[in-house]
Parts: sequence; C-alpha cells; structure tokens
Amino acid sequence: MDRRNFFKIVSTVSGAVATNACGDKKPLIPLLVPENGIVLGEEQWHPAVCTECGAGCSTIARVMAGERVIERGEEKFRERIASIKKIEGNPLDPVSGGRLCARGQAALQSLYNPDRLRGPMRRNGTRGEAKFTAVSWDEALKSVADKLKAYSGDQILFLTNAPQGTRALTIQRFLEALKAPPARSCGIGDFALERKAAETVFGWRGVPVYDLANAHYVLGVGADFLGGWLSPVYYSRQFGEFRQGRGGVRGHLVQAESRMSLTAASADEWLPVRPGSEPHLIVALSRMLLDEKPAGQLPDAVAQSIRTADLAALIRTCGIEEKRLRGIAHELGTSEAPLVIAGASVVQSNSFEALAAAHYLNALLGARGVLPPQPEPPSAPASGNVLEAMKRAKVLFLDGENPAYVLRAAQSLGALDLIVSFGSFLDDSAAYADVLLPAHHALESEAAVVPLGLGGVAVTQPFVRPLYDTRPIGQILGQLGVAFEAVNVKDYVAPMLPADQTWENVGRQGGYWKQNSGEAKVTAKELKWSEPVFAGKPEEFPLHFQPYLSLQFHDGRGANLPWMQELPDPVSSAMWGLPVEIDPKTAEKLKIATGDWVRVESGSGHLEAPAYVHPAALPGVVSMPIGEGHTHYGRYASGRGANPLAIVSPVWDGAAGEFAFGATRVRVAKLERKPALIQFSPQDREQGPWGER
Amino acid sequence: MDDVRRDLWRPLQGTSWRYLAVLLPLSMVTLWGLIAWGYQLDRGIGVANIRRPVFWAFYLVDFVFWIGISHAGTLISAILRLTEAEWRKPVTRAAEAITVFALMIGGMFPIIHLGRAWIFYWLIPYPNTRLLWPNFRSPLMWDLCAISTYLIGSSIFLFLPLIPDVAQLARHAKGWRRWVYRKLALGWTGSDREWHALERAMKLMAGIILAVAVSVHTVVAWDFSMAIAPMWHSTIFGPYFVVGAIFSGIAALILAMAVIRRTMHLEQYLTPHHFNNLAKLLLLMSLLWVYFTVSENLTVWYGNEPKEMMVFGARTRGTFAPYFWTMVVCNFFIPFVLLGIRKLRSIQTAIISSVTVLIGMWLERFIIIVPTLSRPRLAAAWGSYSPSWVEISITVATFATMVVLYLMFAKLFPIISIWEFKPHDRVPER
Amino acid sequence: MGGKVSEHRWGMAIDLDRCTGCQACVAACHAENNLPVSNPEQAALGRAVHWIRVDRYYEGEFPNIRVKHRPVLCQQCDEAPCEPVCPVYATYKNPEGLNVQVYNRCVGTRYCANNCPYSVRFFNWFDPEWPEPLQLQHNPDVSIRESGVMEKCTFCIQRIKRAEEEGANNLQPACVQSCPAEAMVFGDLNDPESKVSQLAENSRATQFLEELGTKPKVFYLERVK
Amino acid sequence: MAYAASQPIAFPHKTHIQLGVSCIDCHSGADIRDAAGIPSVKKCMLCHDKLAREKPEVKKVIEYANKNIEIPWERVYGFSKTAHVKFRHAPHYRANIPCATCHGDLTKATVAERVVTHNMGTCLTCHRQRKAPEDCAACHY
Repeated sequence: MDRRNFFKIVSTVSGAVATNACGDKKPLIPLLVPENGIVLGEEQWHPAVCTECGAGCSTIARVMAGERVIERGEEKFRERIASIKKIEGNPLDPVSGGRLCARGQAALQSLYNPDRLRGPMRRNGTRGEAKFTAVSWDEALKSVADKLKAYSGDQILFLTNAPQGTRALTIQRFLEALKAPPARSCGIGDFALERKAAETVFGWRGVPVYDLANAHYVLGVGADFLGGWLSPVYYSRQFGEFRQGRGGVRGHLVQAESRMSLTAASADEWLPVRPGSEPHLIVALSRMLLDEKPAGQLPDAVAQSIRTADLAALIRTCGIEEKRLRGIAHELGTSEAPLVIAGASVVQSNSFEALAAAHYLNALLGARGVLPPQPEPPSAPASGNVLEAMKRAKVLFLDGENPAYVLRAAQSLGALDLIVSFGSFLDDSAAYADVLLPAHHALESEAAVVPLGLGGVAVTQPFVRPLYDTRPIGQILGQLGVAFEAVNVKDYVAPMLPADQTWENVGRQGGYWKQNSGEAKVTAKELKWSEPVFAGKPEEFPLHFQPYLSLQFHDGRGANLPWMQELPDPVSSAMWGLPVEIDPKTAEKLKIATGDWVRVESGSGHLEAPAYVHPAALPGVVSMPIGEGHTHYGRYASGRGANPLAIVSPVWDGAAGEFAFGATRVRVAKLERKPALIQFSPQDREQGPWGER
Repeated sequence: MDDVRRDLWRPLQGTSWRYLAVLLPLSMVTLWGLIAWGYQLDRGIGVANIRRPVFWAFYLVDFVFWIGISHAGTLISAILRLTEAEWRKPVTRAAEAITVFALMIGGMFPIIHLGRAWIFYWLIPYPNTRLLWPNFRSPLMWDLCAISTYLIGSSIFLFLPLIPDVAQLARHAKGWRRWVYRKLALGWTGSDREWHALERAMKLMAGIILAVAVSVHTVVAWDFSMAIAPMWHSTIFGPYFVVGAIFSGIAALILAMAVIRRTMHLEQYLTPHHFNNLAKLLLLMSLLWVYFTVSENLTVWYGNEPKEMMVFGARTRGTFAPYFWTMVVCNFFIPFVLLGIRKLRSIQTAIISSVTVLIGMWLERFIIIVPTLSRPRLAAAWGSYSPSWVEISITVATFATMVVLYLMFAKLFPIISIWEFKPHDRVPER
Repeated sequence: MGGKVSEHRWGMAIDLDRCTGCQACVAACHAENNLPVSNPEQAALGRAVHWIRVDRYYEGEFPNIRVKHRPVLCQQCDEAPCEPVCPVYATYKNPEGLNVQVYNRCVGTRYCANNCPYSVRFFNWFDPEWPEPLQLQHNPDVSIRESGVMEKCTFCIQRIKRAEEEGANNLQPACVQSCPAEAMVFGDLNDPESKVSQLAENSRATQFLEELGTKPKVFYLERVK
Repeated sequence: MAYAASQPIAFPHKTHIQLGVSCIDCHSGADIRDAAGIPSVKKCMLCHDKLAREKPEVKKVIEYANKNIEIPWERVYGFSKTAHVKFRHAPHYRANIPCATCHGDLTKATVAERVVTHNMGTCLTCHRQRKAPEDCAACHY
C-alpha cells in the first residue's frame, strides 16, 4: 500500500474532502533525440574555469545525461542533454590542487538557476521597474547599435568583473575600437590596492604571491586569505602545508585584523587591532625590530622615517598591549622564515599605506616568501571612483558588475541615456537596463583566465550546450556596430606557452601553470602613514561599521545560489539572511540580544537587519557580511536581508583613490519587532548557558 | 424489574438532547482531528512542527499520556479486585472501559507520528516473503508487542464481567440491540458453573493484567531510557512511568465517574464514599509521584554532569521552566492541599484535583520528552519547539474522541456492573 | 564480490590543525548527494539539511577569545547507538563497517535521530522541491529521498560502489575531495599502510565523544594549542 | 498473464536476434555500466536507414526519426522510485548471469513482456543461491 491508497482509505473513513494534491499523473511529454555522446550513466570530466571570484581556479566538471522540459511553441518536449553534475578543482592546477571552495562548487546553481534570463529583452516600463519584454536578438542588437553611434569617449562606461583573460581582452578591444576608456570594476574584491602597492614598492604589475607553505612565522595584517582575499583555495592549501605538511615544523600564524575573520579564527594568535590602525601596527613592529637588528634591505629613507616614529602613539592607535607587540616583533625577528602578509580585506582610507609598510617590513625581515606575480597586461582592472565616472557617462555596459548594489548607484543609473546588461540575471542594476543581452554563462563559454598573480593560464572550451537563447560575449559585442576582433582562446593562449607545451595539451588538461619564483626587490624609497579618515562624527555615530566580503556570497553575486543561502555563515551560523555583528558590550548597553532587529544608521542612510551578538567582535566595531539585500536577483535573493554597502559613505583611499568601504561610522538602535535570525546552530558556546535558550 | 436495574438501564434507553448536545460537537472535533491527520498524510509529516533536534514531541507526549490514562482502569480495577475492596464494585466497569479506549487512542499515536504511516505494518512482527523480521532489539518493537498484548488483555478483562449483564439485557432489549447483546452474551445462561468459571477467570485475568500493565508502561518508559540522550538514560523511568500512569489513570477515573454520575443520574450508586476512597488513592499516588520526581531531578542536579545539567537547567529555570513548575503545582501542591486536608476533601475538590493532575501529567510527559531532545549533547545542534495547528488539532481531537467513545459505550452497555453491584438471581444448578 | 568487499573498513581522519572552517566540504556534500534545499520558513524551524556541518564554538572572552571549528559528519560508529533502536533495520552496519541508511525500509520513527549523540541525522519532512532546471544537477548515482525517511552521511557510498568498478586509487568522499586545506583523509582502516590508519595512530588523534563508547570511525586530530 | 507494455511500435526482439544482433549491440551499457540503456532512434536508423524501410512498423520508426523525437518506449522492467534500488547491470554481466535470467528468453518473444517478476524476493533468492552480497546497501543506497 502506498501513501496515495492509504490516504484514500483515511479520507473515506473520515469523510473528509480530500485535498487531492497527489492525484496528478505525469503527462507524457515526448522526448527529443539527444545530442551525440550523451550516454545514460556514463560520466565525462571536462576542464572549466571558475569565475565566481577573480582567483581563476581551474576546475573540472562532471558531465552526465540529464533531462529537462522545454517548450517549442505550444508543445512541450523532454530533452536529454549533457548536464553538469558537479564541479571539482582541477587536480592538475597548482592553484586549486583539485580542491575548490564552497562558492566555486555552487557555481553550478548559477548555470541551472531557475531565474536565468532566457534571451534578449527590452525595457517595457520605467527605469528600475524591472519590466521587460522578450525581443529577438536582431531587434535588441540593432536598438543598441543605433543608439551607441551618438556616444564616444568618456560618455561610455563599461563595468566588468571579468578576470584577466580572453573576456577582459575582448572587452578591451571593443572599447578601444569604440574609443572609450578602459573597462572598470566596482572596486570591491578586485584587489586594486594590492596591485597598486606592489607596483609602487616593487615595480610589479599584479598582486604578489606569498609562499605561505614554506614560512615558519607568519603575521597576517588585514588579509583574510583563508576567507575571501586573493585566492582562498590556494592559500588554504598552503595553510594546510604550513601547519601540518612538514615534519617537525609547524607554522605559527599571528593574524591582526579588526574583526575575527576565518583567518583570524584559524590563527594561533589574533591581534584585534582598531579599524584603520593596520599601518600603525606594522610601523610599530618595524620600529621595535629596527631597535634590535640592522635595516636589511630597507631603504635608508624608510628606515629613517620608521626610527623617528612615535612608538607610544602608534601602539595607542592600534589598541594592542606593548608587551604583546614586542613579543611578536621578537619572534618575527628571530624566526628562520618570517613572512608578513598584508591585505585590504576591508578597505580603509589608509589601507594602501598598510600594504606598502608591510612590504617594507618584509624587506626589513629579509623574508623570502614574497614572490613576484606573473606580470599582468596593462589592461588590469582599474576601479577608482566609479561613481564619479558614472556621472560623466551617458552609456553604461554591465558585465557581471552590479553598481546599484555595490555602490548604491541606482540614482546615477536612472540618469543615464542607455544601459545594456550582458549578465545572466536580472539583478539590482540590470533592473535599470534598457536592453538585456544575456551572454552565455561562464560554464557554457570558452575562456582563458589568468589566475590572480600565479603563473599560467586556465582554459576552458564549451562542453555543454547553452541552455537558453544566449550568445557568446564576443559575438554580442561584435554585433553592436563596432568593428573589432574578438579574442579567441587559442590565439590568446598559444603565444603564452613555453616550448614544451602544445595548445592541444593545454586544452585537454585545462591550462598550464608555472611556479612563481624570483626575489622581491624594493625600488621605492618612501613610507608614509596617516590617521584613518572616517565618515561621520564620533559623537553622532559612535560605532565603526565594517562591511566585509562574505564567504557565501562574495560581493553579493552568490546570493542567488540556494546552496549558499543555506550554507551556515561561518561567524553567526545564519542562513537565508545575514545579521549585523555587534560586540557583547555594546549589545548589552543597547539591550540587544541575538536575533533582535536593529536599525543601523550612518550619515548616508540606514538599514534594518537582525543582530548577532558576536563574542569576538571588537568593542565599538559593528561588522556585517556583504551579500544580502538585493532588490532584484531572482527568487532566492530578491528582497532578502539588508545590504550593508547601502549605508556606506563614499570615502576614498587617500593614496590610491580606491573605495574605502570600511570607513563609515554608524549608530545602532534596537527595533521592537519579532526576532528573525535564522541560524543553523544558534548556540555558539560549547557549554550552553545553564537553562537558557 | 427492580429499581437498581431500572436505574442502571435507564441510560441505555432513549437519547436525551443533552446527550446529543455533548456527543455531536465532540464528534465534530474528532472529525476535525481526522481531517488534520489526513492533511498530514497528504502533505508530509512536516506539517507537524517537529524538527531537528526535537524529532519527537506532541504525538509522543500524547502517546505516553494516553497509555498512562489506560492504567486507570485495568490496573486499578485489578488491584481492587485482588484486594477485594468492596467499594470498587460500581467503579470497575467505568475504569476498565477507560483502559480500552485510552489504549486504542494511545496506540494510534505511534502510527500518526510515523514519517510514512502507510507502511506502519512493517513494524508488525511477522516474517515477510524475504524472511525479514523487524528488529527485536528496538524498544519500539517491545512497545508494539506490549501494547497489543495489553489491548487484547484489557479488552478481555472488560468483556468478561460484561457477559452476565449483556445476557440480562438480551432478554429485555429489542431490535438490533437484542441481536448485539445476544451475540455478546456468548450463550450465557447464568448457571453456577458459569458463574464459578467467570469468577475464576476474573481472578486470573486480574493477576495477568496487573503484570502486563506494569510491564507496558515500563516498556513505554524504556523507549526513552534505553536512549543515551541526557536525562532519558535513567533507571528510574520504569517505575516512575508506572506510578505516573496510575496517577493519571485515577484522575481520569474520578472525572469519568463524576461525569457519569451527573449525566446519568447515578448519584445513588456513585456515592461520596467512592469518591473519597479514590481521592485518597489519588493523594497517595501524588505523593509517590513527587517522590519519584524529586529522586529523578535531585540525582541529576547532585551529579552535576554537564550534558544532563543543560537539560535540567532548561527544565527548571530555562525555556521550559513555566511548564515544569506548573506541572509540580498541578501534580503535587493542588492535590496535596485539596485532598490532604480532610476538611477540604469532597467530590468537588476531587474533581478539581483530577483536572489539574491530568494537565500536570500531560505536561510531565512533555517535560520528559521535549527538553531532552532540544538539548542534545552537542550544543551546536540545540533547537527549540512549538506545536503546529495540526499537532494541536490531533491532540485536542483525541480528548474529544475519548469522550465520544465513552459516551457511546455508556449508551450501549451499563457503565456500572449490575451483577457485581446487585448479584443476579442465580439460576439453580440443574 | 561477496567476500572481497568486507576486506575494507572505511574510515576518516580530520586534522583540526589544518581545518579553516571554510565549509567547502558542506557545499561538496550538497552537490554530490542531492541534498534537499529548504527555504527560509523551513530553515527557521530547524529543517535545513547538512550531512556534514562545521560546528563553531567561541572559547573565552574578548580579547582572549578563540574559535573552534570541527566538521561533524556521521561518525560511522562501530557501536552505533542509532542502529539497535530502529524497529525495521533501516539502519545497520554493513560488512564494510558503514552505518547504512536504507531509505526504502525506513518508516520514519526518527528514533535513530534521537539516539545519535552527534546529531548528524536528518529527516525529510516533505518531498524535496527542485525548480526546473535545477534538477539537471542531480547526481544520478544518488537517490532522491522522499518525504518521511531519515537520511545522513553515507561516506559517499555511491563513490565506494563506483570504485568497485573503476578501482579505488582515487576513492574519496566528496567532502574529502574538496577540502582546500587537505584537512580530511579517507581510507581503509584495515590497511595499516593507509594514510588514515596512520593518522588514527597519531598522538593528536581522538574520537568524538569517545566516552560514550560508540567507537567512531572518524578520527579528529586535535588542534595544537 | 505477464504484463505487456503497449509499445508505440511492435518491436520484435525475436526477429532482430535471429538476424544475429546481440543484446549489447543495442543495449550497449549492459556490460559496462549501471544502465543497460534503451537505444536512441538514431541507433535504429543506423540499419533502418537502408534496411526494411517498407515495413509498416519500420515506417513508424523512420517517422519518429524524421521528427527528431525519440520513440516513446514504455518501460517493461524497472523499479519504483521509492524502492531506491540502484540496479547495476555491469556486475551482473561480469558474474555471467545470462540476460534471459531476468528478461526472459527474448529469442522467442515478439514483444517485450514482463516474463520474470522483479521484486526483492527474486533478487534475494538469486543472490542467496550465488552467494552474492545480501547487504541491503549492495542495491539500496
């Protein structure tokens, strides 16, 4: 007896009217003849490239037969297609070593997301109303091409998050042909500061590579390299080696960060430095070391400015005990293989100075673990003040970037003449677009991607048919009335290959890689540090506000992946919505408990979200993971939670002009509303409080 | 026909509007419960608010509660029979009927709570074509065996002393009732041999049923105490559950008798004397219950084992404290004051105490099941629980069902054993 | 085939000194095992399913505070408390030492989940939902579990079965395969040469809730303090 | 009477086997994979592109092929979803179990009929006789 029969019996007995939801028989839908090479039960593995962040991990995708239902006219058909079942790291790739982070694995759900755009569309309503009608490719392309003729130069702004590789180069060529400025990114998670610091101090183009696996004593400053900074998979692998991969030596990690990131959580010691005091910490340590040992490769001018620094003031700024700092300086100085890894996971107004100071500290220590990157072409993404650029622009192209979400640019978007989006989804910014020209999903496209800083190139060729009426980005751009040559993967990769590598081989194995090697030679001669600048007066806005790149959603682009929505947040264990993290003391003062709704207000706006009383949050520092709070981004993300970037005031890094999204002050108030934080593990202490929830 | 018989037969004849006024709304509630269950079967067990880690809640609470109530009867009547307490006579049938119906209701809950109720029969121990047996190591299997044995036993125990009465009724009834009574009378003629056999059978059954009843509730207790969950894994649970069962059983019996007394105008037969005796019994059980409750909690508190203390804390001063202390008040303080002070002891106070004891004992099962499950060993898995409308509906419906079944029984059979109360005229041995 | 399989005794070692708590294993498990995705309403009730989870606990008070991460999955206990309580043998020990969950046999008493001290068992409260075309990602080697049955980590039994066909050289459950810090190691505990056997002998190796006598086949190498 | 599916085309196994086609020529997964596989109409057309095109049933095949739609074969054997059986053909093939053991003697069959009852009893009986694993997880996972 099955459930249906049992239910029938029960409903007869009770005489109830059956709510007959299970009575539907599957209609017989004809099955289309499948494409060649799809055999039931047979698996194939194809190399692919992960584009969920800029790290450029090579992956492999498991392809097997799957069935979907499509409509042709009035009729429905079942179609057996090659579908991707799983994405794993490419074992041949030294970046991923066959491993892959959570988000990379969930990229599959962006490919098969039920909310993907099915084909080109045209706006059918006011800006931002997100009403679109399907149109043909010809019509859509023509409408864009016709309008585009009237604009040139600064009037055109192209925002992309394409990593270095064929896509970025194609876009570059398109823009060159259009005589428009180079493409930009929105400035969150694109490591422009890290690039700039490496260029300034070493004269390198690209982000440095850190040899974590061979270091003995590592000081991390502001770089959440296990969470979301640079290439988390690469550094997690290195971290495993660093800890337990070498017989006899176990690496010791000290992490200085103004919030307990994943890296700080895994560190042996955490230095909870005040926000914006990272340069001060590094200079203070340098000063202590200079008292003990010679200046090494440190330029004299730099050594001189360190020696004259006011140590007591520096220590006061970072808020760490002097004794503790002296201990760390001593251990760094005496370690066989010390290494300082500085990054700007949360950008402050003086983050550039911290990165530069860290490079000098490595030089002072004689650290051998800073390796030069594979040089990037000059087209490396510039971000800078995108809002400013948007004001000048009339035409905006969107390729994966979401300025309405990241930069609160909805208003500027409304003022533009033409917005075209190439993304696969109707996101916050695409909602303002005039024309949607969805390009193939990354997993349906060919591409070559240069891993962040690391030597080599990852390559993928299409191995599953596009699901919908989409086109390759190169083809779309080529049909916008501008003559240029789209980049072909083979042509891009072939010249990069050494003699012992053939294109066929590279295509088969998903890329080729080479070890980074070389020495870090300081070429700059100057070190400056400044007090951090914060938006908002301390009297009015007593708390620091730090939005940070979340493990699940990165800069927000992962929010439409159901697996990531359900992944417990590593800090708060929150699912389907992210909380504001408040330290216990502040929470007590404001009578806030975990789950309570709070209003966070800055000079630029306010948001409402549930609170998480974070036992390891710095007193007076409120953090919030980025990712939720999309107005439009499909069924899994739309209208869920709050966007911390929406209340960030526009502060720019003094030295490099990058968006300092961690430099806003806020005030927090409790709201009287039913608690609403969904957590997988509400309990965060091993021995819960006696008798309490 | 004598007065006694007329009085006791009166309820069987005719149906008053008051009877229907009670029966019909309660039948609707029962029906609503069945609809809720149908909805649950259709949509999935998820419409109940159970979740990880509280995988068992209302349905299991109801299960233990009703199995507890079932001890009203059989156990009490069996004890009183064996001890030859003469005052028991008008009480026994009312008690035994409670047992059978409470068991029928309680026995449904293990099925209601299954994720896939439509294959409940996989639990029944018979070898299928693959010679696969159920797992006899599982306490749930013991449960199944114990409860079915108990149901059969208590049905017989109810039925045997009913035979002389239905034989009497068969002589006077008309229509379909006559047919029913005659079939049930099993050809009873009232000979001395039959009387003798009946009395011996009752003695024997009383002994057997006593053992079965004790073991049944012990086995129900073992569902919990065999598990290694904090505060479940306790040796006290067997006797504790048995005591609790008798306790709630007596309360149910007092209530049932009060209702019968009132609605069927049997004041003459169910006298304050009966209530007084039962009230004393209730008081005794209340004292026993508090003794066990203190033993259970004191040992945990004194032992101070962290995982157990989490549950203990949640019970006594955390989320579940209001329920815990209500339970203590209901099960101990109220009966202790109302029934312990002789001046206060009356039919009314016995009824009040019975109501609070039933509430308290339902809460006791809730307090045993839910706090333990919501505080598993690993704090990362802690959770909470509140019931859904489906669980509440089904729970409420079972109370209605109990009353409906009881009323229907009382309409068909004399709720007071006539022959015991007033011995039948014996047909002389030929 | 019959005799050969029981030569194995699958086990796992997790080095907490390597583990960063990045949850790659959690995502890998979802992808491999067709884990149902719930929704906010169900998740709020506590019905999200993660066969492997990363328990995180804070220790101490700011600023002397630490975080402990521990990936917790079915420990595949030799003396599994979940097994004897199942009335229908839906969960039992198979010849390879795996604590197996037989979906078709499960009637849904949920007793096993109550008796699991690790809280790693999950229940299907409803039939799972997969809006078109998300079903394309389903792993055809793994069952889609329906309403009313219990489920839990299987040590990726489908991979073990595939290894019977294709050789066990690269046999790894999805979580182990994905772990970026290479904190997880899987292998045959019957083979003294295997890495997992050696790690199980490591001085840092412990078993979780050892005191309960469940004899888990997952070994944790404690973090160095 | 055994269950016989009402197939869209009266496919005669017998005729094909007599012509020397072996089982795994069409059900090509049976020896190496879990699924034996029902051949695509493309495979039918490998021969029927030239052979026996005039026969009425073959014409139907050609019609399907021209419409690029698979022949909607009805499954004769199979397990209910809730049985969670992962039947793997390959190990059975390796163990030299003749196809006929489970599928009946198709050299005599004109249409595919469910000649052999497939339930857990039949599986287990055979597994017990041949000392194949009786572990539930050998098939159910």
